[in-house]
Amino acid sequence: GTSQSTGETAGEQGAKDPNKKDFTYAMSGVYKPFNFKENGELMGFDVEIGQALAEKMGMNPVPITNPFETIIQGLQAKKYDTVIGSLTITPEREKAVAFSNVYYRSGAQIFVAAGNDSIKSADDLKGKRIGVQKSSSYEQQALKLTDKSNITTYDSDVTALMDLPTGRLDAVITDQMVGFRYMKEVPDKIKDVGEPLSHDNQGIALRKDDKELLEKVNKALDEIIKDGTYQKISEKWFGRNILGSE
Amino acid sequence: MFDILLSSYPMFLEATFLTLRLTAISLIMGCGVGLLIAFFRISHSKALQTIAHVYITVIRGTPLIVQIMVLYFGITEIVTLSSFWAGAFALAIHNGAYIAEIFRGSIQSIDRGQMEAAKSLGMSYPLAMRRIILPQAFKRAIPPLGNQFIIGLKDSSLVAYVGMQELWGTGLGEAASNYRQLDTYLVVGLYYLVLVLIFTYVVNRLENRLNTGAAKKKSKGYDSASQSV
Amino acid sequence: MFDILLSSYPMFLEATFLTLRLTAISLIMGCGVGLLIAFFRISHSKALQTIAHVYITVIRGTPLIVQIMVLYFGITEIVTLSSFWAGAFALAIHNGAYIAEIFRGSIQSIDRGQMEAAKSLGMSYPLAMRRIILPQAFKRAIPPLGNQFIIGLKDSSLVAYVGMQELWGTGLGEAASNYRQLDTYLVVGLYYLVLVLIFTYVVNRLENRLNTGAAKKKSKGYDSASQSV
Amino acid sequence: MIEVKNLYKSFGSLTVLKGVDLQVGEREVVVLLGASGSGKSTLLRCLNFLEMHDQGEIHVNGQRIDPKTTDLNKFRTEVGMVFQHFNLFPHKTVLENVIEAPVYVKKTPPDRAREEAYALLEKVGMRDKADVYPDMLSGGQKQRVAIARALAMKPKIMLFDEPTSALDPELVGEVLQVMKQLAKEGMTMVVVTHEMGFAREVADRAVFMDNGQILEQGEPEHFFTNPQQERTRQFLNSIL
Amino acid sequence: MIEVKNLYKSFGSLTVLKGVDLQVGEREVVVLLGASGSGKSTLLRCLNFLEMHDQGEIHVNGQRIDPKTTDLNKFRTEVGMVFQHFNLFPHKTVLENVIEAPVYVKKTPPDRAREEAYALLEKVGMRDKADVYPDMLSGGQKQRVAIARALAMKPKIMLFDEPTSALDPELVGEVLQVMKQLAKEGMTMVVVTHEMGFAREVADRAVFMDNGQILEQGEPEHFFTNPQQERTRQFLNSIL
Ligand SMILES: Nc1ncnc2c1ncn2[C@@H]1O[C@H](COP(=O)(O)OP(=O)(O)OP(=O)(O)O)[C@@H](O)[C@H]1O
Ligand SMILES: Nc1ncnc2c1ncn2[C@@H]1O[C@H](COP(=O)(O)OP(=O)(O)OP(=O)(O)O)[C@@H](O)[C@H]1O
Ligand SMILES: [Mg+2]
Ligand SMILES: [Mg+2]
Repeated sequence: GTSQSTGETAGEQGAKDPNKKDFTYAMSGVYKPFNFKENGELMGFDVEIGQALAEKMGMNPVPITNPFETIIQGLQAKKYDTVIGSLTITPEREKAVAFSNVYYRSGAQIFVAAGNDSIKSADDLKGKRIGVQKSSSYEQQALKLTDKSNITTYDSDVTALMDLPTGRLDAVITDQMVGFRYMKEVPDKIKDVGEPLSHDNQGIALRKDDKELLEKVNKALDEIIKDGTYQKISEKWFGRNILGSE
Repeated sequence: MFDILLSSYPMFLEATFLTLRLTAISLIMGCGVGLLIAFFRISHSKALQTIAHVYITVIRGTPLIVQIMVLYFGITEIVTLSSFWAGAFALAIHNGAYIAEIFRGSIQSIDRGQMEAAKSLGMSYPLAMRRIILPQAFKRAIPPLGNQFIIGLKDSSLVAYVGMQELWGTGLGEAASNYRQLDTYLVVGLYYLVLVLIFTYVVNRLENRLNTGAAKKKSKGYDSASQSV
Repeated sequence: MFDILLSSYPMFLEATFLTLRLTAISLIMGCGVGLLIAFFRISHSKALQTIAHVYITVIRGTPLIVQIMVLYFGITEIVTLSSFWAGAFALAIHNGAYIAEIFRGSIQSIDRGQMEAAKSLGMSYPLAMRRIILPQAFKRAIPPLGNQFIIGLKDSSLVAYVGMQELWGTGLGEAASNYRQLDTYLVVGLYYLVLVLIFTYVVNRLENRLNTGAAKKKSKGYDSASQSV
Repeated sequence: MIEVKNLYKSFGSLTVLKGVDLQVGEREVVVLLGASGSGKSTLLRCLNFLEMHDQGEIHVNGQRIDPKTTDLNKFRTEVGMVFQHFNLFPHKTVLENVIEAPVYVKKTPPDRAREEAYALLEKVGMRDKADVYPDMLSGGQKQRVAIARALAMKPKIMLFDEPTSALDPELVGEVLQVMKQLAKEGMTMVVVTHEMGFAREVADRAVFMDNGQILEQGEPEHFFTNPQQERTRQFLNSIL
Repeated sequence: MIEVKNLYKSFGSLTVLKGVDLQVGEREVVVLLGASGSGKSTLLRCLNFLEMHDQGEIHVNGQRIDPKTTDLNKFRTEVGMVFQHFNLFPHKTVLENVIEAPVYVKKTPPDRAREEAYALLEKVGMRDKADVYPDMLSGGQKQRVAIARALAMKPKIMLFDEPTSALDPELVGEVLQVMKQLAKEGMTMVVVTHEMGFAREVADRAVFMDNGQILEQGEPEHFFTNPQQERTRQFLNSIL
């Protein structure tokens, strides 16, 4: 690893062991409940998965936030060594980075304002204004449903969801877990519509030439799934296991 | 870099027009806001002066990106706007504070004898303002206004963060899909640079044209580049 | 809004210190860059003049956010930097161009008789610069420099987009988890406003202190607020 | 025609006019003298309400002018003023300067205003410069245009505040010439000036102000040769 | 001491010096006269290489000064210059102005420099203002400090460029007094001035420049009363 984390980019996660190498992993930090900040502390599913992996590999976990739209660029620029940031594995991205084994599976879901009764399924989205996280896989999905000029991109899926009740958007496509969490915390603002558009595999991204670390990560991932650590983390954040299967 | 410049120019040209439209509209509105606030500041009403003062202090005391986000979400609580108009209003309100100070400065730089002469001829305050003071003040405002317009053009890039696909928004999206951010950003920078240079040229021409009408005021007369200090 | 102000102040205070550290470091470096470029511009070497001219034109002709992104990713190709230092360098290079123009202006505003007197006493150009011209120029640069520092403070918010968790970065993250962006952004804006007001006060004090040493130059003497135009 | 009674005016803590009484009759030419700071300009500016007096009364044609009840803009059309620094409108040609107020204040049809303006410019000897901008004129020419501009409103009274003191000496004459002509035609005039020749030849009365009050006044001939007050004598010695 | 041979100097297309020849002997006081724009300042500034001449030669103490091979900074310590607008350093006190160059150029120990500075200030009558900033001084006082500052480098030649022409008339005397004293002590001086009294009393020679050339020179007594050239006569008439 070459990142010289200064601690500016991530909340200090406990005391560091100076004898261990750093395991730096990036996320947007604006993707509740997968990764987000509360009172300055970075937390969420992705953060804890990273911690568990680091422990298995005998390394120091160093979570880092980076805007989602440049998260792959940051990886390539060696600002950090991995992305554990709910990156959907897509053929496009596989050209740029290497992915670990799937670390969770989830669905892309359409959300609309609570009072909106005109949109009932993906077929109703033609010509409608859709909001998505900039450069996410959902942006690609939205492009298939409406034309480019009707798509608004945001820094955070959460910001997009919050722009639904304003009437600026007709729909938002994002991870179902992200939307459900919002619905739970802020009732009666938005609702989900129809079946998930897709079931996506999420992976941990690494630089392509970083084969050694990829192997270690895959091995550690296997281990935490087998020894129940994964199960515990998933239960904590979602009340169920989101690893799923193909 | 050159391949991006060549291959994706239709997209960037379209984004350039959006940037220009956004800039133009927000600056026109900004001039309206600026003029109003400038009048508030030089009015005799303490209340209006205070409004203007607070407005200018708050706008000049906070980052534009914060203003854009606040206005984008704040305006919506009152009236629903498309992201184009929300962005345009945010930029107008921002630029308005700076333009207000430019107008105030240029109005106050007009010799007070002008207002007195107008009044002594029986002109009312609004008439004297309109016919005598403002035409002179506007001319004086052109250089700083041109400068503010350039700043406004560059600052319009920040509405990319409320979802506008103008130049910078397009650049961000493009870089995220071609994974060649450095080259892409350089191309976007080049587009802005060309716009700014063109605009600078136009403003300079305008200034010169306006100056030839009246007698030219010569500056101190050294060539600054060859000065020996 | 007030609950956010009250509940999360430790986090925002920490972020404020990061913003201040970032601003301070980038402005100190920016002053170094600015001084160097200012010397280039007034040098007799055509090459150095051209370098300075291109530098200033490019920086002033492109949006800061583009510069930050280019430098953040561009610098990395040469040397790997933490996001703090990448952001600080980007801001330093940006502010340097503006500070260069401030320094150049203030150096050139010093009467050329000063340099001639120094030379006639046998002082070399560098010695005369250091002992005679620069001390006077620095004093004159303080008001515009103070203004640029305020701009630099506000502009530092943009490094949030290269992942810095300073004031604005913290605000963005917080808003995405408490689902109350308007209030959160307003709180962040308030922090910036307070910083700017404090800084403005300090600069004004400094200016006054420096002015009492020498004879005070009086301005035209009307109270601008009570002017009747 | 003008009657000023017990006029007071302060700027902040500085009292500039301290109970001024002055009458100016119809067709009378009054010259106002006094040291710098004695309040001459302030008095003149109070006469057309560019400054508002604090106490006292100003009557014009027997009618009291009260800023609260009078339309001052209308009143000012009847009082022309000529300033030391001309105050021509630099963004308008000589002709436009002259027709501006008739057209936009009095709503005179532009054609008629232009005709009258040409006649006035003829009178002050500036007919051939009608389409030139003020920047291209000498000080004396500017001041003559300023006089024409004031006359274009057909005022009943003309106020002059040191109309020649910003001029190069060789240009003073041409302006005084125009003013003499005006006096001869019977205009009521109040003139602040230190041009003794003009005062002697043209004025009906000289008024000496000192420290915000009128100290002495009289016929010019008498006033200049035999002032009553020591202060007046000092002042006249200093400027002659 | 100084020998100028066939000096040429142009600014762009304007040729200001057109072949000037001039000798100044040791302990000689030369007064340079001429209309505005005739090139007096330029000649003076060429003498200490604040301007570089285009053609010709300048010899000092028999040695040719070539900008390319001479250390000009060192050379300038031997030639003091006093300017029309004083050019004191406003951010330094009177004393600091005087010791600046000795300490930073000649590396004189500060204590000794200060001692010498006090003596010089005593000589120009400014000892009691040593700790005051230039802003607080009158023009005459400033110029006397400027002379002390130049003398502090112990120059062999002093150049004065209209040292009294920016002064109020009543302050001219005190500066001329200091210059006379200097001449009496045997300083070699080249002085551009229109003060005829000074020229008559102090100068060994008067040199008249016209249009970039030296037209005439001679002993002051003879020069002023009986100039040879028509042009010189005209000029003398205009300033006397
Ligand atoms: N607008 C103003 N605010 C404050 N003080 C003023 C104002 N106008 C005039 N004064 C002061 O009032 C005093 C009288 O001024 P005024 O101009 O009437 O004198 P004056 O007799 O016309 O002198 P001068 O011959 O110099 O024109 C002066 O001390 C002046 O500084
Ligand atoms: N640095 C310069 N660049 C261009 N022209 C110059 C420069 N310095 C002097 N000149 C011109 O050279 C001519 C001679 O100037 P100089 O100052 O030597 O005249 P002078 O005899 O000293 O006149 P004065 O009595 O007005 O000081 C003038 O026309 C002047 O405008
Ligand atoms: Mg006056
Ligand atoms: Mg000269």
